[in-house]
Amino acid sequence: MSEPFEPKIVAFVCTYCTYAGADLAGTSRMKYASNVRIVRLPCTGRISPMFILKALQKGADGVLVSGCHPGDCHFAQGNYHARRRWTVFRALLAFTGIPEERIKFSWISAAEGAKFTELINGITGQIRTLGPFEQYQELQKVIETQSTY
Amino acid sequence: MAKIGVFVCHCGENIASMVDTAKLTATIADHPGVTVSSEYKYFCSDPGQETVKKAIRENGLTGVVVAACSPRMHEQTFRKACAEAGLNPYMLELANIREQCSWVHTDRDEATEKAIEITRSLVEKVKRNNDLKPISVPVTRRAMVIGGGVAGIQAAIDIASAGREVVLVEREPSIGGHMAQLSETFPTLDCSQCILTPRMVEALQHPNITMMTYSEVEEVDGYIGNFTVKVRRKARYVRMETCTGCGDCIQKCPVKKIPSDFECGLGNRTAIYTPFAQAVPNVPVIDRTRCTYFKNGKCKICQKTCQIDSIDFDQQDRIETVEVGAIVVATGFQVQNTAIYGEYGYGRYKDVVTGLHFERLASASGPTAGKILRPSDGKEPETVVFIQCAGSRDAAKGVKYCSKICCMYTAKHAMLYAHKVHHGNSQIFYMDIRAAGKGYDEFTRRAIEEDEAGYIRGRVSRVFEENGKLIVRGADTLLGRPVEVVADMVVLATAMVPQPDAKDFAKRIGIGYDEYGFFNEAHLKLRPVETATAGIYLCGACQSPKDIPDSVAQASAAAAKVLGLFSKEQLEREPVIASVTDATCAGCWGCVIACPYNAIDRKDITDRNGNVVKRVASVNPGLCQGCGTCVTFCRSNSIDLAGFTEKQIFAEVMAL
Amino acid sequence: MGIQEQYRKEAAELLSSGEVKLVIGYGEGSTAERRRPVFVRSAEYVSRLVLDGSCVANLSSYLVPEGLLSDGKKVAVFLKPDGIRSINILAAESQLDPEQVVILGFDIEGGQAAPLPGRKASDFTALIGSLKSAGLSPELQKDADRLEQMSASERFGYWKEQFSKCIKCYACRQVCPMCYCRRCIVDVNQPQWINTSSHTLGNFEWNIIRAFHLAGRCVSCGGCDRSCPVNIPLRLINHRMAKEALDTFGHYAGESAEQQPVLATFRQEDPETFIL
Amino acid sequence: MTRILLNSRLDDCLGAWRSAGFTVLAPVKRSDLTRFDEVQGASEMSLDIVMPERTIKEHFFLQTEPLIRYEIKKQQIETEEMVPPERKRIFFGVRPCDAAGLDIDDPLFGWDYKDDYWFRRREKSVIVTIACTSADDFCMCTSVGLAPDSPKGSDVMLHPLLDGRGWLVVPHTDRGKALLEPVSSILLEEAAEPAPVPAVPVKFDVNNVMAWLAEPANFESQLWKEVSQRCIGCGSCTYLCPTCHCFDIQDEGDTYSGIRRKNWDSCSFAMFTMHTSGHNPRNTQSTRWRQRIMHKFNYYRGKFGVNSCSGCGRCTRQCPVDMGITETLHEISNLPR
Amino acid sequence: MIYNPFPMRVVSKREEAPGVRTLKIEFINQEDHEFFKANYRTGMFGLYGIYGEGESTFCVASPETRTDYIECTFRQSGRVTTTLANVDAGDIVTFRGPYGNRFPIEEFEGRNLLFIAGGIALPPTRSVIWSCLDRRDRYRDVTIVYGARTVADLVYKHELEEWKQRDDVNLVLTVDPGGETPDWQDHVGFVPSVLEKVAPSPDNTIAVLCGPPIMIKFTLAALEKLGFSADNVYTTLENRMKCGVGKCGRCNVGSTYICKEGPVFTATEVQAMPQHDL
Repeated sequence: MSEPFEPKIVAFVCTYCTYAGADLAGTSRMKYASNVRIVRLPCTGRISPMFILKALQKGADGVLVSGCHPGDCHFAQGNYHARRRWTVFRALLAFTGIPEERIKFSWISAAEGAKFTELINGITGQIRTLGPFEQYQELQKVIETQSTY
Repeated sequence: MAKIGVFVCHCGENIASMVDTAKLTATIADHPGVTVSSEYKYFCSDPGQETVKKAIRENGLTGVVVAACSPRMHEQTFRKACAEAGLNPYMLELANIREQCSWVHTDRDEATEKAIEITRSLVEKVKRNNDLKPISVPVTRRAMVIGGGVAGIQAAIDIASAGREVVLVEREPSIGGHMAQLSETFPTLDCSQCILTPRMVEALQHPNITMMTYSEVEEVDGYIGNFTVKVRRKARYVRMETCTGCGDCIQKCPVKKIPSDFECGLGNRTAIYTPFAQAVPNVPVIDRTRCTYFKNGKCKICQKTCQIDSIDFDQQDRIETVEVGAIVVATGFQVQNTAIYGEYGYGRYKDVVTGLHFERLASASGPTAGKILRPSDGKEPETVVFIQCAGSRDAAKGVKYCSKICCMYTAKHAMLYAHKVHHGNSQIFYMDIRAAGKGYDEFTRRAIEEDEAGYIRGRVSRVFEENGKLIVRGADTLLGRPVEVVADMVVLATAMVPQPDAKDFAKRIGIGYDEYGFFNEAHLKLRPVETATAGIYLCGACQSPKDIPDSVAQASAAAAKVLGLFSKEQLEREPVIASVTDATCAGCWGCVIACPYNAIDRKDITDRNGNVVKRVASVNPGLCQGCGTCVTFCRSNSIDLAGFTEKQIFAEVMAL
Repeated sequence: MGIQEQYRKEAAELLSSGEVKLVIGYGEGSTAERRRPVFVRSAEYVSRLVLDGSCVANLSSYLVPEGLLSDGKKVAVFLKPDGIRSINILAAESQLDPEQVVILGFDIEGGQAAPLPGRKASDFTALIGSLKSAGLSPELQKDADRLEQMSASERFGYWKEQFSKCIKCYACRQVCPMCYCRRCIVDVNQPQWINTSSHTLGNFEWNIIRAFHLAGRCVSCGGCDRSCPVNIPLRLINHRMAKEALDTFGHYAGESAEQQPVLATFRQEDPETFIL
Repeated sequence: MTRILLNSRLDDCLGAWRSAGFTVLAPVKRSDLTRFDEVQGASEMSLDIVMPERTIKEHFFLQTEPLIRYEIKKQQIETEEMVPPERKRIFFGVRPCDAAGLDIDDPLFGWDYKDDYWFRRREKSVIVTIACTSADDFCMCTSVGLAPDSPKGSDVMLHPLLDGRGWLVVPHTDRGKALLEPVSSILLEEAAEPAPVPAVPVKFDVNNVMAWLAEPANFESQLWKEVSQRCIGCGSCTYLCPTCHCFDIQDEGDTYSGIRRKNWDSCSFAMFTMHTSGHNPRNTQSTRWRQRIMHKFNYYRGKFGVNSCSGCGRCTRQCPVDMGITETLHEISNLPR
Repeated sequence: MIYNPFPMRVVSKREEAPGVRTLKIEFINQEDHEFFKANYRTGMFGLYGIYGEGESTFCVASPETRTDYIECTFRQSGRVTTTLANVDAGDIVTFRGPYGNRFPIEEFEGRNLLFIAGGIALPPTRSVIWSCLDRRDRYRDVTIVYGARTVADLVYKHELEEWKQRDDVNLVLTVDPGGETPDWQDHVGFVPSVLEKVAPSPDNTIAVLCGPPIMIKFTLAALEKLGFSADNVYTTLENRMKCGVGKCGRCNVGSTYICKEGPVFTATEVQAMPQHDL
């Protein structure tokens, strides 16, 4: 048997809460799976659905989008706007067959290093079980190969 | 093309023990566009920073990635180093391989691989960074304080005393606000007017304070450092410049039986009046709706009386435009109309009054000259029942929140009553006693222990009249039995609510408000006196119910914020702001609606002849805080956010 | 007088009185079943106008491009309720002044065109309100349900097959009244968010992002679906978005000319069951 | 004597061709769309339709064609040309109009600089056409000088038999003749009567049209605005056209590597001719529609001696707003002169 | 195959004017270079590219007499030019070409030459200018009229200086009214009106004219007024192109494929094209 599958997970986070929460996990020397790659943004309001699609194109098996809890946004409202977009975009992705298990959303505050740790471990484990997102990655592979005829 | 320098920090052993820094350095050295890739024990140390600076200078680097700790830790350090080496400080990215890599992983190979990916993706990002310059906004170093209550007065005096001009706007004829109506103040029982009026006079006489009483803010335009405020100066019909405040006109005015708002209707005023004797400015106004001359065209007694011809019936409201750099909103509160509690009989029984009524009764300058006399027959009440939370903490009929001051002022009332009516019996219905504050709990203990206020834990279900007495029926929830108190007077500790026009006002000046109409602070904990609109600050009870010490403290805090803003002629801001591509903007205004800071305006694009060819969105750099919500909304991708541009993030993701 | 005659007469009056400069309606198409958009600028040509149960296209999209309304003059247009809703959205998004649009409203009932009273978009507020209460199309929901019942992987397979047919002709976009952007997101090339090539990945990205951009704005007129030369069931994906907007945010696209965009606003109490 | 392919022997025939190394493509209906795709047997084919929605053009001029794979390295850029495989293909059941379309585009892809992406595929492909026995309201081959059974572009033409048993097999090129060799034993030699071709009415006088278009003054005619008023500027007519050949070249990939691709493009799109300066010679839909008509019935003929239209009628059949070449040319040919 | 470009190495980069840069690039492969040397003639163009961004079309700005390298000058505007503007010496770019037709400079021999250029359109003219100046003895009087919006917008400033110093070149510079600097010594005015003052006799003179469409229009009228025959006036058209080899259908004006039959045309030929398609 080959090595167990290690998923690639991309996280889009706001700098004020979740990024700080991830830092706290670090300063507290908590341990979590190394599968996640964090992209830092000023606010969840800045996180465009395109980011998620591009992460999938680059072979992400899972995506996490995370920011401040409602009411805690450094920019007062960014996460409320983000929440609406996520609600809609998530429904859209699910409807087109992108499994909900692969696209996760969370609120993680600057104090929640432990929650960040648990979440990353949880998601990594879950996606490890699901296996690679071959269906989407197949679309990219097709582009890269010469046409059949 | 790009010349990027990558500096891999060991952070002692913090990084090096878990990340193979040599491998990271070597791998990145091979990445397109990387000119320098080096490692060092502590790049944040002086020699470490020197290494970075030297590399920038010697190689003409166009961008720098420091693979080290969190940007929250050392971004500023390395930005400064870049700037000192002649590189734009925004051409720097920190790859967080400590907090988010070496410290949280346990497998060296995995951590190294991750560190390589993080660093690589930030190399691709930094290649697309742009030279950014801090935004300079000129600051008009004059403030406006809206509201002349204790908070507004304090803020105005603090700012003015620091040498900056202040325009203090008050819509009533006099400053003073609610505090001027109070008798004594808790927890010291010093006379409210005695401590307030010197402040009012100080404000009036302060060379840096321009006072605009009987005036209202109509419109606020502009942004931090550069507001243009239109103020309606309501016609006073008395010339401010000449009036000496002698009061002859008031004495002679034939219309005498107008219930005074200041006295909560317990006393009367004339048609030409000052709200109270110590009014500041001590210049009367004519109540146009009550004045005989304005009603019938005849009278003018005041004019005849005035020896210096200060009455001017021809005055009109006028709009004055004021340029200010900052605005402090201190518009205060209102007392909730307790008529919603029909069961308490307010409005039906003259002797059921609000706390504010009681203040006037207890005030030495009040309608009873400080004697506690019940309104119905002017007799001294033998038994007074105080009902706390008559509106507060009552989601069904009143408001959900705690008004914060009622426990204290009810205790104060009981004490004042005890001091003035020695044989009097006071009974207080309460839910809890909230007495957190310096000297507060001691104060309530005093009311109970020394002044024998009776505290009954429970709610009042009904107040009704029987044989000329008020019967207060309720439950004692501690003893678990019904109680009935026969009282001569009932005082309701009514809720503090926002000014009735608070929401309209907030919209007019462009700040947020909560479900009740209290104004929203930028951050409840960390930015409590700022609003989401840069340059507009809050203090006092317009933000939430507050007592005097809190209001004054917040006023001084707001003043400190204003003075901080005014400490420089130019306001320097992080250049992480949005900007619009005019050519592609479709003018749907979604961004205008979405922006939490009202930072996006509509801009006309004109042709050479000045004809408007289209309207596009335009970001006001003074107001934009850089959240990027507009960028994500924009369907045609016509807005971008400096520092986190679409190109940068695309590259960062596509390099992962 | 049948509805066609009646509306021809009204069109003629609008034109001859000078109230409108143009009437956009339907005319005979190249086959008996087809109707095509026609533009009538003079009362003498109103006989070109046809109004019957085959008049299904949402003509509101002709009002937006190339400065048709920039002279401030009025244009009359034949619109079904979906088209009237489009006018409301276009007005809400400042793309036109609803005062310039004279609506010749009709609906199709039992395969026949039936008149709707009213002239201005605001005259139809009650009608649109009742449509909102009636809910979204149950037929579409049935089709959508069929997809919802599949496993995610089957659904992915379904859409992959559908989007593999896409040729990126952009008929869906061009026919849509909501696609008025001066530069479409697919034409943004710095960076190239959406792969312009019409391989399945690029097609997938294009169709998903277009659906997202239509969330809370699509009135389910079906224009994109009918226009698609390769028969991609775009109606389903747009219906799904409309359903989300309505169920979750109570937002029914085009309720009024003052309606705010669902994705530029929020309520603090918006549901968030899926957020960890 | 003529040669006959019986319905019942079609699978044998396909089998023989496949054994000879050919891949067979035929109209296949899948997911509500008919297009040419690889088939294993006759049962997969949809031959009883007027024509597939998509043309065989897409198998020669790909809607997205990878040209060059590139990888950006620190010191150099590695590239690899993505050369189309030379696969022997049979297109079975092509309509005469689609076959003619390939013929029409050959000179364009071949003049001066030869586009091998086209010709490598073209040279290894054999076009087996089936003459039409039905037509719809949109067919217009007869208006452009072709017919439901014209052999232009066909290597072999099959004429359906009147009795429905199969097809009359007529090779028209050497390549066609060669194709019949491996299946000669499967074909019958007997006399048979082909089914009549449908009467496709002539919708415009193409000579009139060409003369009018060639008149320089008509470039500025009001007609262009009138006929294009409802055009929404999508690319469906150009993308479904068997002869339209415009394309774009785009690089696509991540930050280090990717593929340069040749993608279909359309003269209907507003940005098609936009200069970098912002100047756009064809900045309205009417000028773009004029270009399309002029190109097909005036300019192309001037260069390559043939009109760039084979009369399939897809431009109208699938137009979202019921426009198309037929209507415009009908208007032109009926203009008073 | 036909869309495969030549890899090129950037030799140097020069800032000409705000947003305008010149790249000097050289062939990496010998055989590519040989092909270029054998085929390049002044007036031709190429597609300059950078992998990951795409290709963009501009003329070859260097003359056919100097084929050790290629120079191109462009304004930074789109995706490709923005990236090309940021390359440095040593970076790899690509070149596809040379494509198109040429200025028939052999036919110009023995005649006076009048070069007229506006703004960013000096590069194609410059290629012809040097191709002729490098064989100066074959031509008679050489006059160059070059104008730009402002002094800063003039490109090839060092070469303008060189031409100014030469006795055998008559250089006339002009900037649009308002575009002059305090120390500007040359003309102020639009090219057509300046041209009317300084133009040589049309007798035995060939005019080469490059500029934005609006300038071409008015300058052609001026030349006509001066008595130039449209057959003796040459210009280049810069349409949008993607393939450069007559396939992609983008550059067509009427029945003309600008990429193959152009970009060099006589005024007579240009006037025969449908004007509203230009």
